[in-house]
Amino acid sequence: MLRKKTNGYTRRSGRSPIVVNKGSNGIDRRGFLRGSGLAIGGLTAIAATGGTVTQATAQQAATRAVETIKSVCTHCSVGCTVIAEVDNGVWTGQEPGWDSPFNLGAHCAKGSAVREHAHGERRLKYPMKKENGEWVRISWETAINEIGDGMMQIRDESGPDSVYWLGSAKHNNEQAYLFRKFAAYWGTNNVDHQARICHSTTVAGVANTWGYGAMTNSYNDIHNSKAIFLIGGNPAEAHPVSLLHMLKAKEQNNAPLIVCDPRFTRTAAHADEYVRFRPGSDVALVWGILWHIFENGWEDQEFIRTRVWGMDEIKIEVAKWTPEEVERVTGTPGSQLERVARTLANNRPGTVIWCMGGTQHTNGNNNTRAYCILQLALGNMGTSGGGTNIFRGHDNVQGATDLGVLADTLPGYYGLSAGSWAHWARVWEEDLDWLKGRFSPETVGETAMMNLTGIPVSRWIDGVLEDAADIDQPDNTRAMVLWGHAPNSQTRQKEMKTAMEKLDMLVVVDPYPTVTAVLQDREDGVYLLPACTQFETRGSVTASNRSLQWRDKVVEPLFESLPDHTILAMFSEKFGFHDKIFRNIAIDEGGEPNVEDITREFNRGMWTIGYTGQSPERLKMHMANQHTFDRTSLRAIGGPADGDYYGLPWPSWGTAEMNHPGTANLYDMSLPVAEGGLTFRARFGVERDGDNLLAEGVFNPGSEIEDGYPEFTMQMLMDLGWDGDLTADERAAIDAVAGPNTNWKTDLSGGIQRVAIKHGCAPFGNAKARAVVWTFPDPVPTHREPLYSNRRDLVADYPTYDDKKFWRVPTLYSSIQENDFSEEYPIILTSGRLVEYEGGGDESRSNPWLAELQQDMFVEINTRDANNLGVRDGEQVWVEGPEGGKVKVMAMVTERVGEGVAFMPFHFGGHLEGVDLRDKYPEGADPFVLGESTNTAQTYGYDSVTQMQETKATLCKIWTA
Amino acid sequence: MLRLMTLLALLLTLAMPAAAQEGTDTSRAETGGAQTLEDILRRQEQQAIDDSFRSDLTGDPEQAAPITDQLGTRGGASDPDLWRAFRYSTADITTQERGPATKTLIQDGGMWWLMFREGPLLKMAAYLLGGTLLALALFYLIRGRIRIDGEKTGRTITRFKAFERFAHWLLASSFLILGLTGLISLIGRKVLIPVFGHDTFSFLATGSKWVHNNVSWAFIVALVIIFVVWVVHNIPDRTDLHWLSKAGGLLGGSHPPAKKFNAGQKLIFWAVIVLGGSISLSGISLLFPFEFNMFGHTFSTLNSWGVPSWIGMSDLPYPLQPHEEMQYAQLWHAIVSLVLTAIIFAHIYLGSVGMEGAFDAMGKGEVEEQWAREHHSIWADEVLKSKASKTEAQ
Amino acid sequence: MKAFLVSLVVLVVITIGANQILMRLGPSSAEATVSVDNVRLSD
Amino acid sequence: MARAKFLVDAERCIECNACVTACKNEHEVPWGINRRKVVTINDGSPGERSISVACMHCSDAPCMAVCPVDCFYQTADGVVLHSKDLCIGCGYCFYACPFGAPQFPQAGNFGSRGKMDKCTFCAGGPEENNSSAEFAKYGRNRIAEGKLPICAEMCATKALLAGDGDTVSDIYRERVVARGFGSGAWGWGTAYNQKGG
Repeated sequence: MLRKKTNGYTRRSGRSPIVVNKGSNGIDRRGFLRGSGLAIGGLTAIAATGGTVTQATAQQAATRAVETIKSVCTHCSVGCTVIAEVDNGVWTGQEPGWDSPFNLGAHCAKGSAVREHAHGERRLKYPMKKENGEWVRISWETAINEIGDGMMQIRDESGPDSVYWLGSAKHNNEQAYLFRKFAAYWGTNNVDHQARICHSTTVAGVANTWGYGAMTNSYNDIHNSKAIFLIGGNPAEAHPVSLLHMLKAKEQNNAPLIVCDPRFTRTAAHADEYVRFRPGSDVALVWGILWHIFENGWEDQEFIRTRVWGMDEIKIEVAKWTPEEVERVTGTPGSQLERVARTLANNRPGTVIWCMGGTQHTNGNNNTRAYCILQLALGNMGTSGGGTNIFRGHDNVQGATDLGVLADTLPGYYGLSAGSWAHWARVWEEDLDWLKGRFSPETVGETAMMNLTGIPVSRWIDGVLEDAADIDQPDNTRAMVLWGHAPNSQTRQKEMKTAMEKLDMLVVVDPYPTVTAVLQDREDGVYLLPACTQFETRGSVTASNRSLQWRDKVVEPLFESLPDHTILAMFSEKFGFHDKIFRNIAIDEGGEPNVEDITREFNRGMWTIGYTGQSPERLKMHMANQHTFDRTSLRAIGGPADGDYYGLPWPSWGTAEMNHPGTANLYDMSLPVAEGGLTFRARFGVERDGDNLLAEGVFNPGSEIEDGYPEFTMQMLMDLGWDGDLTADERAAIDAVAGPNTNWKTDLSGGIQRVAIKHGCAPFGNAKARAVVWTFPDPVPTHREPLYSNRRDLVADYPTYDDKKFWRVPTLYSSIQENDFSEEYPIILTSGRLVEYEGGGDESRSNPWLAELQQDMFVEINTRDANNLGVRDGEQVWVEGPEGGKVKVMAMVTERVGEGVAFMPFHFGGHLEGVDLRDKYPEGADPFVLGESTNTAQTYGYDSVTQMQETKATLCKIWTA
Repeated sequence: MLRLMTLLALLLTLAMPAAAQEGTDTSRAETGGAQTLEDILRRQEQQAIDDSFRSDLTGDPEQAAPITDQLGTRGGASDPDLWRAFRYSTADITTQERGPATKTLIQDGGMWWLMFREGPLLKMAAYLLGGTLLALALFYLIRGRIRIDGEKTGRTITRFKAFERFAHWLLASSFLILGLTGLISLIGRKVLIPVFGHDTFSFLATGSKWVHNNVSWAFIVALVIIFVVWVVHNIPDRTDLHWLSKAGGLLGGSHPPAKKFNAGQKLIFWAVIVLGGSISLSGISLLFPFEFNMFGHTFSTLNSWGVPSWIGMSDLPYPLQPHEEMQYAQLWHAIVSLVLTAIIFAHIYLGSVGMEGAFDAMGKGEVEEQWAREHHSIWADEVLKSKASKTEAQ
Repeated sequence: MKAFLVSLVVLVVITIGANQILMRLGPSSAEATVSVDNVRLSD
Repeated sequence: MARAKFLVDAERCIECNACVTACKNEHEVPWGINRRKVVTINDGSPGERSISVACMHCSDAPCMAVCPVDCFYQTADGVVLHSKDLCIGCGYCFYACPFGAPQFPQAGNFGSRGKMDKCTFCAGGPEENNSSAEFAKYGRNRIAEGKLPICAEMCATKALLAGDGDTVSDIYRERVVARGFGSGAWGWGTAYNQKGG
């Protein structure tokens, strides 16, 4: 009955005893984290005495030639190592990756089931297009030609901006980089990916506070935390393996785990303190905690004096948030927040963790900045055990963000300014004028389309549906390319359906047909191109803690699927810039661009965030020597990687030859910069309203400038008299760029960075973090009621923004909030994750091992609400949002959600308003499990800075179906 | 004999839960609420102990800190409380696995069930069946074959029509097959494996299990037919009392008068209907595990009537865990079958070697007129009268 | 005797027939554990 | 002498189901058969805790005792295994098992429930070690490779421990000591403000 799909292969790894011992040693080092594996020693006894079971003989082991290949799980951002056993090209077994410092052999339900990828029963098997409403198989050539011709025509008629290139957090770094470069060569900034709807508010908020928009420490560093403050996140389901590290701190440091969430999540179940608050009132809650901290003088005055600007303005705002007011807005008792504040003050350093519960709001950027300010006030930044540990979502959402698959930046957060384009043109050895020529000649105001941020993924439907006159580009979006994107992860599904049907052309590039294939009712003009998964190609991937890991190819691409970079190459060929875009990249057989060459190319340009030291060679060397890295500090103890931090967490300054170890914890002044120490980035000028924005007399050990300093330029080197340290080549390279005006970001030689670090200084300067971001709509983070608020009384006191147009599209705020929906739609609707599924779930719902565990889409309703509504547990109910979208789902009556709050997971798709769309999938490519998408009921609402979608605080009504 | 057997069977099944109900109420002060030496001793003697002092100690949500307090997340239960709740399956359990009984975490029933099954049950089988055969053998030696006393007339009268005989033989043959295959799976491990070895027996058992499962339907069908065609002739009346008082003349002396069926046969008929029906029901619940929970319902009704108290027992367990349902079903099925088998032995004896001329009734359907006069006088007279009247009429 | 033989034949017929019918009815554990509305197992 | 045991740490189990899918993955267990399951108490309420359950490989295993065809055997290390060649699919082991470990391909008993399937502690069955026959019937035999049950090895939080009973209990003891007051013992945290506060 246990038939192998690999029909009867015996899948013996034939592991030699040495490997087994290695495993057990590895475990010994892990202190109490040691898992079951520890007992291997004891259990070899079992092997020897297996009752009637006879011992495996050496010969047997020898006969099987099973390769063991290392890859990285493609689900979340923890970056768990996957050890694949491959037998004659068939992925036959999966072993725990004991050596990985990230997961120490552990996996969650998804990670334990990734081998299913290699079976691919429900995969999209070959290119298909819709003809008269039927799916027909076509060849790759036909597909590329038809799509290409269609796009060229649209380009001629409406300009390049009418084709939208929606990329993915599932790309590896090389593919992400190539995708952004490809969009540039096509001539548009209408390119984006899931980071927009995941952590864009984090990146914007955090980067504008102290320089970089990323997790500051690491999962492993949580071992050092004395307190864990977790808000708007449910890692027990979204990042299960991270609990391995959090529980270590909880148990060994007796670190209090404080979980703030509207839902009593599975993480909250393991917390010491659970703070329930009303969805969308994060700022109020954090200010409520800070109120007690300031009230009792628990803040770290010295830290604030030397390294923070604008805390006084914050104090003024916080002073308004008395316990009474906080309780009125959040519903959380002041006494509890007083205790939380005291706990945080008494247990330093503590870490602050947040996820999409905080980011996905119309004022998400306020939330993220408020969290940062909490840590700045406590002086928990730039120290091991502290920091803001922002858990990213997808396996490579960090990398795809860093490499600029975004409508507002080029790779490395270079922005879209002329200077940025010039920099990358230099890296690409591209003729800048030719590149300019690729873009639409139109301008918006003064800005050329080339320098104008594109339409964000969260708004692409408006790019299609808005009147062309109302959007800041020549014409509507007419062709949509969804490359590794689950449409059901976006709100306003019904409008998306309309948009999909209005497009001239809809292209899906994905291992699975995705909901895109079935959501719309098009008769033709839909193309499905089978991309392969990351287990069918190789390349680097960036985990949440900024560490890069190298994936090796486990199996050849299944069926007719191809790797993303090969497909991009085919399109480049079609569009006639293949030779230009791959100027410095070799093309291997099968037209596949050489992955290592792509890595080296972005190494040459990613100076801003130190993506320059992570050469393919170094990354592969780290993967091969995982066992040499310390499991808490992530630092290699001896071995070939001696002194490096695992995966060279960026910034890994300078060139690979410079051998910078990477930066495990950002802004850590206790280490020299050359050892991974850092300062707050001097990104916002040197002074503001006459105040000094640079650090006050604090600096890294060994820094020859013993005070704050601005970011480095060639001029500055010359003034300091350090330019003598530059080699002739470096000097030549610098002169070639802009002479004295060349700065640490544009110097292609890395000389400026090298010299600065040689003198103990951080290339990006040494400044204060800014608690007040004067460039944002709310310089001081303020609470603003959601557009669909259930508290009209608060709307008066804390109104949302005025409508405005940004990111090329008109965006509504007050004109929605001014209408009262709370009468008809009394229940707050929020959404989140399940451990078995990920993202839109097309992939995980196609995996039987996972699908069996979650077969029914459901809505969590509080017992009291359910009884009032006459809803019984397990019965079908309708959930309708104020914009009229409704879903038919199973009711789960539970105390998990508070009164007046309902929760739905967002992984389901394939049903629309009670209609099963299974028969619309291509034959045999439908996921095992289908269900309603919560986003059919989810509503309008976008962050005031990044256009992040609002999914965590809207309204709904529920009735029995 | 029949009455005695059924009673025995009833007691045996009811005795089990009864035993489980007895408890001790020793003060546990000296052990601070933990086990007492007495508990341990009783457990070692396989006796039931009152472990409510542990099973009830599963945390107290009332004592729990409010969720807004520190450690309010723990719901007022310490880990030991939690483990006890799991141990006694009193916890409010949810799981994502589907299928039968997935929400029962720990069930205790299995052990006594299997011990009863391989101990008392097998003994009972041996004594009951062996005993019956022995008794019949003795009876044969003492009483010998019951002959037709009077002069044989050579004339025969029709006792059973072809359809009646068909139904009887369908019932009989299926019953014999079921009995045999049932016994194989019951005693196989103890008796047959030592002889044939595991592989052979496994083969045998697979076969007999298939046969048992499928032949059962034939038995049920036959049982229904039999009931329909013969129930009218089997309603007890005064003649039965007289017949019984003379013990049916089995021990010699004159033959008491009887209708188509004498009291003895009526008893057998009702035994077959009642016990056979019960076997069929329990059998069906075994064929479709966890689909029906007859015992839970039966027990609760019995409790509501206060039946257990009549025989000085505390209430029967209710509700039952899914596994327990199946355990009771299996035991009941086995015990009642054994009892019925014993009865049928007697029936077979009398219908064949035990009595001259009896077999013809089911064999040919025609019986010797004299035999009919002796054993079923009243019926014989009726038949002959009607015969005569018919002939006169011609 | 005929009645007896007939009964045996009928016995065999019922046995095999019943088995055929119920084998078709008897669901596999997989079928028994799917949520009918939302799941399609490989066919 | 090693005695194989499972131990699950309810303080750590986050009901992520890794053990379940790891088992399905390792042994190609089909839909509807669950050698291991995760159960949750007080789901969604204070006191929510979970544990992962499978065959506990009892010392005095009821399934072994009740099997009509005596198809079970216990290895020297206490791992309870069975022979699918002997099994007749009667389902008695499921009635006897305290933990509901045995699983059957057929939901109805009619004809047969099919060969029983259950957790093997990743120790395969009576067939030749690591033979394809063994794999086809019982899944992979990790024990013979000197490895441990995959469910425990892949547990996300190392809540599920498996292996030599002594070693396993030592690890657990270490943890309980490390936890000390607070999280482990309800009431202490509040009573003595153990959690910083």
